Amino acid sequence: MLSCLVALLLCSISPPGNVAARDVPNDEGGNISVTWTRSPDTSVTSYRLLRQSEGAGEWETLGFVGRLATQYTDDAAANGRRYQYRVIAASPVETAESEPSEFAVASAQWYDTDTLPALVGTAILVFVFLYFINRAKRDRNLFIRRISGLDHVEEALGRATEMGRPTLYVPGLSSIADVATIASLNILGEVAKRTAKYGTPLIVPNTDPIVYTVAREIVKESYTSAGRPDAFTQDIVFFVTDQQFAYAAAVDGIMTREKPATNFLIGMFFAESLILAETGAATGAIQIAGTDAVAQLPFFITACDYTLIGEELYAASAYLSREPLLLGATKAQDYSKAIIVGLILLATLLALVANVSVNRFL
Amino acid sequence: MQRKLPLTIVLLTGIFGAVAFFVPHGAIRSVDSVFRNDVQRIIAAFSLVLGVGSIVQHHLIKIQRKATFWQYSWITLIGLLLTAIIGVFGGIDPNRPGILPTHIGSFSFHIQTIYSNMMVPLAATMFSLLAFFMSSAAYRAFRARNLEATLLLAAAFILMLGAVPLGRTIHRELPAFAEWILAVPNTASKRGILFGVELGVFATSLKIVLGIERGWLGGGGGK
Amino acid sequence: MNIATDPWVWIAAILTIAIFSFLYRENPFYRAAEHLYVGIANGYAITFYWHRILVPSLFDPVAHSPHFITKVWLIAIAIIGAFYFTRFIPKISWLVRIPIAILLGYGCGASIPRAVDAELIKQLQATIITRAHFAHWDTAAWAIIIFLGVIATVSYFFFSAERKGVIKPVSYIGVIFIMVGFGASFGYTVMARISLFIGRLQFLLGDWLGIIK
Amino acid sequence: MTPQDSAARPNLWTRLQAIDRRWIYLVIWIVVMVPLLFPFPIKPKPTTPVEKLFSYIDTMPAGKALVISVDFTPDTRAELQPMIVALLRHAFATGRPVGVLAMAVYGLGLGEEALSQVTAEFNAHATTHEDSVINGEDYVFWGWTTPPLTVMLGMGERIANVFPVDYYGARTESLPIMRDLRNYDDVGVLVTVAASAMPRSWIVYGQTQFGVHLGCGITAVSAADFYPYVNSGQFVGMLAGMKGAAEYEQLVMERMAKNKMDWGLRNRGTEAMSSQTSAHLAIMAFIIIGNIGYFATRRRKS
Repeated sequence: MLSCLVALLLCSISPPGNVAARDVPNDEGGNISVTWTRSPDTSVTSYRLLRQSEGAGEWETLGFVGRLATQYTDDAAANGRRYQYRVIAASPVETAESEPSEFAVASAQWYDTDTLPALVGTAILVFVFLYFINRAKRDRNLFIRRISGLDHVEEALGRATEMGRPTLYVPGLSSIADVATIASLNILGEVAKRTAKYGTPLIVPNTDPIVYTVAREIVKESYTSAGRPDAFTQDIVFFVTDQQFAYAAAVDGIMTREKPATNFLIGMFFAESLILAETGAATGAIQIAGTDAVAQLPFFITACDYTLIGEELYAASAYLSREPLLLGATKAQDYSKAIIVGLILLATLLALVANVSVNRFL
Repeated sequence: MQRKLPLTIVLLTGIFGAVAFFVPHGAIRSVDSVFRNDVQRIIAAFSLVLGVGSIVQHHLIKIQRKATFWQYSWITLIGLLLTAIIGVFGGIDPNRPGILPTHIGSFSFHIQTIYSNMMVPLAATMFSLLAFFMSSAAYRAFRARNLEATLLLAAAFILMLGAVPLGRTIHRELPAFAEWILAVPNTASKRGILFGVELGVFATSLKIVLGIERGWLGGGGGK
Repeated sequence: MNIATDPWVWIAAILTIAIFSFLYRENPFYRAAEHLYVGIANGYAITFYWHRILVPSLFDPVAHSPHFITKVWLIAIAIIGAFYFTRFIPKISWLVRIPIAILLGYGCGASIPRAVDAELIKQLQATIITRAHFAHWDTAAWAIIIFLGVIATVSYFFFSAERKGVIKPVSYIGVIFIMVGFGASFGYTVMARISLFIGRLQFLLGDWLGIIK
Repeated sequence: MTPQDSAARPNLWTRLQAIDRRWIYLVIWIVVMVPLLFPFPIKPKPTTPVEKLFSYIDTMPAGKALVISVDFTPDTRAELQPMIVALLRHAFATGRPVGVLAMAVYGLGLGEEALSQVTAEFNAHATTHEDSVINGEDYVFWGWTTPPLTVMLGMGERIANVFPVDYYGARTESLPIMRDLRNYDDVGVLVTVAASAMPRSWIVYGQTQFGVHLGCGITAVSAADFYPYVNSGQFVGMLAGMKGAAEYEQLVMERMAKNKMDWGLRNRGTEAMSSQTSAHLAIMAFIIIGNIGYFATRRRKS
């Protein structure tokens, strides 16, 4: 009775309870998650976390969290070492310390079980792709429907040749890590082969230094394979700047001064998309655009003559080159889409009829 | 060798990049982070040297050939040189001055001053040209030629009305309808496009890693 | 009137006007501003790469890192980066492909599972209709519209079949969804772009000329 | 402007079809600039998220502070700065203690600018000490510090520890206002005005860990991203873009009129909104004219 009273007087806020520590799963180690139940007192403003490694004999402060928190992740635990934790409730005037937790050990895992759906999905898609690419080696007559933007590449380049004006190719404003840039560079290869053949001047300004080096090699290769290595000069492919709007300003300048008859705006674009496309439209150039940046598509659609929408960009290099392996991959993309539509239908059916939540498994 | 080695590297780094996604263990993660940070950034820094070399060469050629408007190339070259000298030697952090003074009296020409008073207004103004370009693009393209074009026009029109107080005056529910278009049909179309895009990304990546798509190898021949 | 006295405000204002003059036509002022912009942007990029990348990520660690292995690692990366310069030596110019191959391979490999995980699976989950959607008539109706719209839009992108039979009307519905979506995105963005222009005008009329404040 | 366009017999509509785009640019330039020079305020009707934030601040218990976090940079000033000004006016007009901080270092200047503008407005009409708005008594400008996480968590404990000195260099401990502005408990609502994902961080750290009430002011483009948080009640209200700012300004003007503070203050958001409205109307008019022209020419051809 007396001890109770003394405790009440000495320590009027009660400490947090049930402090538990355990290794955070599916990580590279180093993390231990600490949980507790909050102190019932409303005057608590925050909780302080203390840690002690086994045998150290000293508690070190880790950090603090707000009064509504019931969890803290210690991200500085050494793998394999045993730690225990305490949580201190703090009000502006006093503190109350919890019992220490059990010992916990952080460890690294070799497989992240959360990625299982991605692993299965990747495996299925890789299988579908390999199957169709393999089949394409035998089947020489894979069909691809018309893609209107690409059907007009020849015509657009022909027009530039007739008018004796250059062709401008903008390979997007992103880095090589953006797959849209790679798709664009593949199309650039095909376009460059044709400009080399027709003897039309080509202008390829770049905004990413790495993309610039790749674009340069690709165009050089195209000129060589078209039998015009002599026509490849230093000033076809050049770097401008890596600043988005400085690049837009420079390309606008090129469009209005050099007056290219044909503009290709293909790859990854951001807000500058319409600055380029509208200036190009004002100079009267035929414009073929293509991007998978959904936010920029509306602007290309309104300001360009032809626009490759999303996936059409990725079908383009197969379409232009007619290479069987690439066509096989396009076929695989179609089957994968069918699989996805099938999955959506199936999952919805299950969810509605049997009330099975497929999301639980994804 | 000249083609095999790059293709092998692409295959190996590609497999590593994919595997690293599934493995949280530090042995893989630390290498992954080296790829993500050090390799990416240092190689990019070297390629920038080529890039800057390219733009300098581009303008030197223009000056040499006295190409049309060659005089302006001097502006680019001098601007580049001055900014680089001020930036590299004057320091980038105002609190840690470099070896070059960055002000004369109260007039500062620190790289951050140049950034906020030249680069920022130039970028903001280029960006704001969109206000005009959107208007002219809308005028030219939003014609009710067929059903698709009409829907494009109508959706844009309703969204524009919903954004200004007038929309609510015309009909109380108009802004809500505009929001609905954005939230429902727009979401559906974006999602549909994204499915295709992601499959395209997947396919292209796979083709590169497996060496089926090798246009990036460029010229120079070799086996 | 309370015109600015800070020379930098004048520089910013002149550059702003030079860019706006492009709206009338390409002219010497725009041309000068454009060339200046490209020059400064490159100068700034050099500064940035020097102070924020080369010094902290390469020079400092190579000079001061206590780990020998880190130094070797970084020097190796730098050598690979230096392969870019082999472009100028025809005999070994193919070495340019090595740094490109490393970046390209890693980038593509990393995007394979991510495309599946971050986009395909998440979008798929979001499209499935569940019983929970039927709690209200509107959530149910919208979920069904999104569901049909997604399927129709996806079918627009079928490349390996001629557009006939079932695919024809379905992909046409897809086109309708795409167009409504594009129109909506366009209309939605107008306001933000006008805001940018208002911002520039407020700078010119306010900070520079001091007419409005 | 291809020659074919003008080949048909030129009547008004066909000529308009092929109008030089520079006329369009000129019209846009004029309709945006004129309302900025000669404001003709269109009074927008406040939408629900704006009304919610207003009435929340309006009816907070006495003594609770309004804290504004300036989390944007000058490039979105046109959209976001009017929000800060309107929020400050609201707080001062209703006698709320005010704290201002910046999460973006470039936001410092913006916060300073808004504070000096609004305090000058109020002090110009002040006759007594009570009426005046005084630094350190009625408001405090804590300035900027980093990293954001430390700020968001630390303010839950003791604000004076996070910002030992204020923007002007005074020790925050010594400021009278800080006696009743110790931590989140004394904050009625914290409004984060941002063009980034910062409002989300405020939810994760400020709200889920300390239960501080939050409001947000964001750019029009990111409005769609933040609606869910308003619907779920995590933000008590939201101002989206210039329109949101203009609507809030209207509510503040009404409140100030009620408090006999009809000072004829300029409302940047509302003024900009008239520019917005006229620009939108101009674009819509262009679309209509273009279509009339299109159908007129088509009929002629057939």
